[in-house]
Amino acid sequence: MQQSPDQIRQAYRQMRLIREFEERLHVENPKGEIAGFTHLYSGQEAIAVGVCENLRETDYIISTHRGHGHCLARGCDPKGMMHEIYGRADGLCKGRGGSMHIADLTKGMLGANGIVGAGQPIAVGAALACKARGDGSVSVSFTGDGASNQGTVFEAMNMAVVLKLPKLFVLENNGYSEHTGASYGIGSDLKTRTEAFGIPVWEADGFDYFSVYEAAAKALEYIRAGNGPAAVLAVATRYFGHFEGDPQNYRAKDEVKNFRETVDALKQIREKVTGAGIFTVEELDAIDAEVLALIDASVESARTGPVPGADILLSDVYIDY
Amino acid sequence: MQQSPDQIRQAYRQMRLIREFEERLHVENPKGEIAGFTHLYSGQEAIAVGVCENLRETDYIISTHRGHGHCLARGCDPKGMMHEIYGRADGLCKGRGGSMHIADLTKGMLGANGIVGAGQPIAVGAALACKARGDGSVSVSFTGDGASNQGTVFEAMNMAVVLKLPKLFVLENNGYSEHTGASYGIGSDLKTRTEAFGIPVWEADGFDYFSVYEAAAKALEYIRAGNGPAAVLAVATRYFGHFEGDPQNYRAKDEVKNFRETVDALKQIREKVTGAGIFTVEELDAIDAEVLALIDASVESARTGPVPGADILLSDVYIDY
Amino acid sequence: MAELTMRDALNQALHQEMERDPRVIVIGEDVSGGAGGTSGKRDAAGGIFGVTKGLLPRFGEARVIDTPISESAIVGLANGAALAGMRPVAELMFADFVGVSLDQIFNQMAKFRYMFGGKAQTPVVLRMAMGAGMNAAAQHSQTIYPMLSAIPGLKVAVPSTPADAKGMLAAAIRDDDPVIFFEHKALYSRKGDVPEGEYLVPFGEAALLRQGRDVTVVAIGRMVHFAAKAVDKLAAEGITCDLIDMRTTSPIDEEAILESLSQTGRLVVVDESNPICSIASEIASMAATKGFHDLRAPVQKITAPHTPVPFARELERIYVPSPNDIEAAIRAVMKEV
Amino acid sequence: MAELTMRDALNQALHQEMERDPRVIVIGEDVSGGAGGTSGKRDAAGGIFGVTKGLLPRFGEARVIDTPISESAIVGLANGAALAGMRPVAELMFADFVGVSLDQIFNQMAKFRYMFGGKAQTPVVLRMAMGAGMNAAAQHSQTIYPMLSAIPGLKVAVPSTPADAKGMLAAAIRDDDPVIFFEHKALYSRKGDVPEGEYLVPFGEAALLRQGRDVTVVAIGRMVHFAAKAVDKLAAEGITCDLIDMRTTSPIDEEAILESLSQTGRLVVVDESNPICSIASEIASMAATKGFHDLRAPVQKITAPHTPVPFARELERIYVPSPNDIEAAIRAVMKEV
Ligand SMILES: Cc1ncc(C[n+]2csc(CCOP(=O)(O)OP(=O)(O)O)c2C)c(N)n1
Ligand SMILES: Cc1ncc(C[n+]2csc(CCOP(=O)(O)OP(=O)(O)O)c2C)c(N)n1
Ligand SMILES: [Mg+2]
Ligand SMILES: [Mg+2]
Repeated sequence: MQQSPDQIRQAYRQMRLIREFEERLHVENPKGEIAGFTHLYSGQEAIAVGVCENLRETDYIISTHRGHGHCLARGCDPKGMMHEIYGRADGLCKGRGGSMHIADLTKGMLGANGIVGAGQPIAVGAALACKARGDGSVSVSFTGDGASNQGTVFEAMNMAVVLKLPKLFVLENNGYSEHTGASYGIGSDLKTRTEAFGIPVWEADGFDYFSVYEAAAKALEYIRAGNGPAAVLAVATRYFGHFEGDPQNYRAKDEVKNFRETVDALKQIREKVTGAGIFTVEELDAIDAEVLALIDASVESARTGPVPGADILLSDVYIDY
Repeated sequence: MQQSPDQIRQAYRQMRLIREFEERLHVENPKGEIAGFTHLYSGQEAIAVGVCENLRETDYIISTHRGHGHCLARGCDPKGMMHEIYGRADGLCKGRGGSMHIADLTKGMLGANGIVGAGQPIAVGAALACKARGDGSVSVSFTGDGASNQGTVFEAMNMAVVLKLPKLFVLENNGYSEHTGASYGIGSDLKTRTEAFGIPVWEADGFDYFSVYEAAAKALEYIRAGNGPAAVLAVATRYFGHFEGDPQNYRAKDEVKNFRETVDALKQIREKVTGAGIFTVEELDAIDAEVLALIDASVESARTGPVPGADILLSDVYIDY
Repeated sequence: MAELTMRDALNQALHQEMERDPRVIVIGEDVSGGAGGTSGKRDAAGGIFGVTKGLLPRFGEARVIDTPISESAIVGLANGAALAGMRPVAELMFADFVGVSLDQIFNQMAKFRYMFGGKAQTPVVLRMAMGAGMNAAAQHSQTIYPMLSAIPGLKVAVPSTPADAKGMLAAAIRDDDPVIFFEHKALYSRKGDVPEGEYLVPFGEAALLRQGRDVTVVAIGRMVHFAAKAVDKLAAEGITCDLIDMRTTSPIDEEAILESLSQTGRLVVVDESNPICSIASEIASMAATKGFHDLRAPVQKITAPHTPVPFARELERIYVPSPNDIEAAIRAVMKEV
Repeated sequence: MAELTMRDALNQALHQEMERDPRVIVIGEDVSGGAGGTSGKRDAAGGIFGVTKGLLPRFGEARVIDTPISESAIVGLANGAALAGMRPVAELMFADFVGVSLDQIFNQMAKFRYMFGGKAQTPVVLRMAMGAGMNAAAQHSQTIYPMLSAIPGLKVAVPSTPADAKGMLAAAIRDDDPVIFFEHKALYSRKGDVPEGEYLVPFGEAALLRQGRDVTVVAIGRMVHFAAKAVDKLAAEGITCDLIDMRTTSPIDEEAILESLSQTGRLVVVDESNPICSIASEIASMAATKGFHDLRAPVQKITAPHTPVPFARELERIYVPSPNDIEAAIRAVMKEV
């Protein structure tokens, strides 16, 4: 815990922001106002935030179908995101993308992506641009346990090594690939497979912000020193179904409850920072209240945001045609 | 060398057959009668034959763009192949496939394939059928060093492990992927990468028939015992260009000459079996002469074989439409 | 006859065909689900749309095969198993995932028989869910049957009713050629009468759903129902149409369409795909080449616009051709002559 | 003007654009070659068709990037680099390899801008060699521009002359939208006059290569030259044609085609692709929808048959549309009216 109180406050707030954003979507979703597939990130907050708190403005990240956490951790506007999820004309993507395609290029956030395994080669491409700029920037991709079996991910790993690019692979093992356990689809294990490509792996406890932060810091130090790609492997769980509405027949009854009660990322960081006397419970509660108000306001305005029309349907297919 | 003289004679003949087939194509090709791309296998004979001599009738193999050696080693008819390469209506594929697509399903030969990395998942599928039949059959794919970087190959490896299939991966490192050295495109190394998927690797000297035979025997024993996939990694070289006509600017001047003069597969096996007193030089020469006559006759008849017409163009797109 | 959803009709076809032929196997991500899970329950998913539910308990893990997320390997697995004598029904989940598996579809399964001199057969059925209607946005809503219908060697089925879904899936499984089988997501819960027991719908035979004098309306998949709405509405006004459900886009039942056109002289084609190189274009071009002398008015192509599929409800609604659009097109061709 | 092969014209465009803009990079398998080889020579290949020859010595390894055989990653690399501000020219070698990289093309580069609310730009040029003529058989000879022209968000260039090749490649590199750039293998060694220095051919503007009264002949890529043969032969007999080289199949220059059709009333479309959902179908459908009132005879579509590309010389020759086929089609439309 060698971070400054400001850093820790920021990290805590980001994690709380993700948590409240997602828990609130879980409440709003059954009401029927939110269309499409929604994949929630709750349970994995420490991973997105632990990695992104290490990043610089000029770095890039690319996300997955489960993108809200990464977007928020990277600094995307929660209100713009909420409007997008509600399909509003003033959403971050004008209502054309929705939950699965939130992006903010101005923040170096290259998008959530509905195609499992598609983001990794793209992030390798951004790493190529980073290397060309020579300013020490890196490019980060997030990859689920299930996605780790997609051929494109292996290609991306090898390519990053061959071209010796500043690329961080963050492997998030949340135990499931849709309705199937992670161990079923991965014939060996993630660490061995990644290292075999020539990529050193730093392991982290995906429920513990400090553990992820430190693993990412070491991996990024290695990368920024010009050694080529590295990886962080973090294990956690997802608190909700694969998508909103998933009955989760594949999970033991109290699995999530147990995680929530023992290793929950928010619970852990609260206990650690109050225990170490860095913040009081009241100070943290004040952050929580501020975040909650922000989410309330975001949902409120998203529910009544402007509906997109034909002009939005037909524009931006090309820049110039 | 615990093989019977009959086995060794057969292996020697197969290797000689491949060598003569290919060396002859190299001579015929510049004459302009052979159309399309021709990729020659000379230099790697011990690999195809060392593996295929271990196989049973019910096993399957799938090949690459460089398919002649595997086809011959699996028992495809040299004359039918030659007719195919010359684009004849009575070629193995009626002149529709050519060098890159020679197949003989009746021999369990699932085809040469023009798409690098496509054969491996297909061979995994054949392994699924083998497992379902429960008769101890296996399915074998051949994969070049260059092809080993294709995402489909990694997917195939993981899939074979997950489904615990009787699948042999034969990795042929001939030092080049087209005009690029193998070491450039493989960020780490073939053995480590393959093992990391949970696939044991038996290494072999790809110039030495006995070495390959024994490695394949061990790998196949492991597979047929129901342990799932295994691999053989064999290193050799190709004597000719990537395709016929390749000026090979990327190769040191005497590279091929050195290999030919020192470790050549045919030279080695001749020395070993005559040295061990299994066959005399004259006996081997007689095999050579027989093979040469067969190739002569094949080229002769292929040159004047029947030209395919519109009926062949338009048939077999569907079985029934 | 029983009233079933398209989902259940497909499920029934799979059960019956797997019962009939032990070579039939099912392969894909979460086709049963629950493997490696902590509840101990298998068949936890039964396919993300429930189409393969119950197959695992009935036929076991050797025939109902869950896979990692590796679509190239899934289709490759099906191709290889088919070459070696099995009859795999592989699932791609969303049709959009052809992106990561196209090679095994268009360079492999489609071409084996031809390239290998007629000696291979690849009786794969590749099922995939397609279409807009769930606000699943640009990467989970496409109707890519035009792309795959263009490929020689593939057959392409696009059923619009539960009965056709059952009969065409059974026919696809028995077909010795590879078949791409498109299931429209917005039709899974739609009900209809479905014959019990063995039921086969042959490929290449369009269905004439309405008979009329004035206009030939050709539609595909979900668009068949939208077209039926428009056609029925106009019938009340005395404008009567032949409504043709293509059912398969490879082969195309040219005869049915040209025959109808020779009676009506007017053609409206409805296709949920993007306009360029669509099946709508193909049918319109057929009219311009083989049906020209019958054609009395410009063909009307009703398709989605040349844009990706948008996310928001209101955007998707105007993206997808509507019964109103079809009605307007029919009125337009009627005005012409 | 200098007389250059299409290969050299393309090479010149790459040199000039890389010189002009440091953000332009070249990525692909063996685009230079020789890496990891034993001769110590780099630029040993310069692309398997020689199009990228000399770029490595001039611009260095940071801008001319050889890759492993990983096409998905190659296109992904280009996509990501483009999102991050570079202007990559990626090479797929053979167009048939879209099979292993389609996702990065159709779900990624084509859709970023739209999905991301108009905020992304992906100025990738994806070069690929296409077409029959080298007896490269079913997996190395396809002309898949119809498939890619159908995808909203992509622009598609199919040059037929060295000058167009140069001008269109330069324009593609400067275009802020993703461009699929098709190079016909059988045209690489064909020569023609090419303007020196900066030369740009705008997208969406067809070229009128011959002017005539009787028939509108629309052709693409290599077929332009075959069509010219037929058109010139018939001109001697007094049958004169407009010969339109489409140049880009996305966007399509509708105006040029419809304008010509309004003069001639007869249409022949020549496309080396398979017939179903082809560009030939698209143009014929345009005639049936927007050009119907001008059309005086059935449209003639001249395409390859609905088969994979065969290997043998004699088979490939009858697979590819010939000048004779085109001539016969022109005569056929002339007979009609
Ligand atoms: C190419 C592709 N295949 C399949 C899917 C369907 N799919 C979406 S998420 C998912 C599971 C991903 O698991 P994992 O990578 O572990 O991420 P998690 O959902 O656990 O965050 C699957 C199979 C897809 N979107 N894209
Ligand atoms: C998907 C795909 N990408 C690229 C190619 C072009 N290509 C054909 S062979 C080859 C090199 C293969 O190298 P390797 O696997 O080592 O086999 P070798 O040629 O050495 O036998 C390449 C790049 C192809 N045919 N298919
Ligand atoms: Mg997961
Ligand atoms: Mg090699």
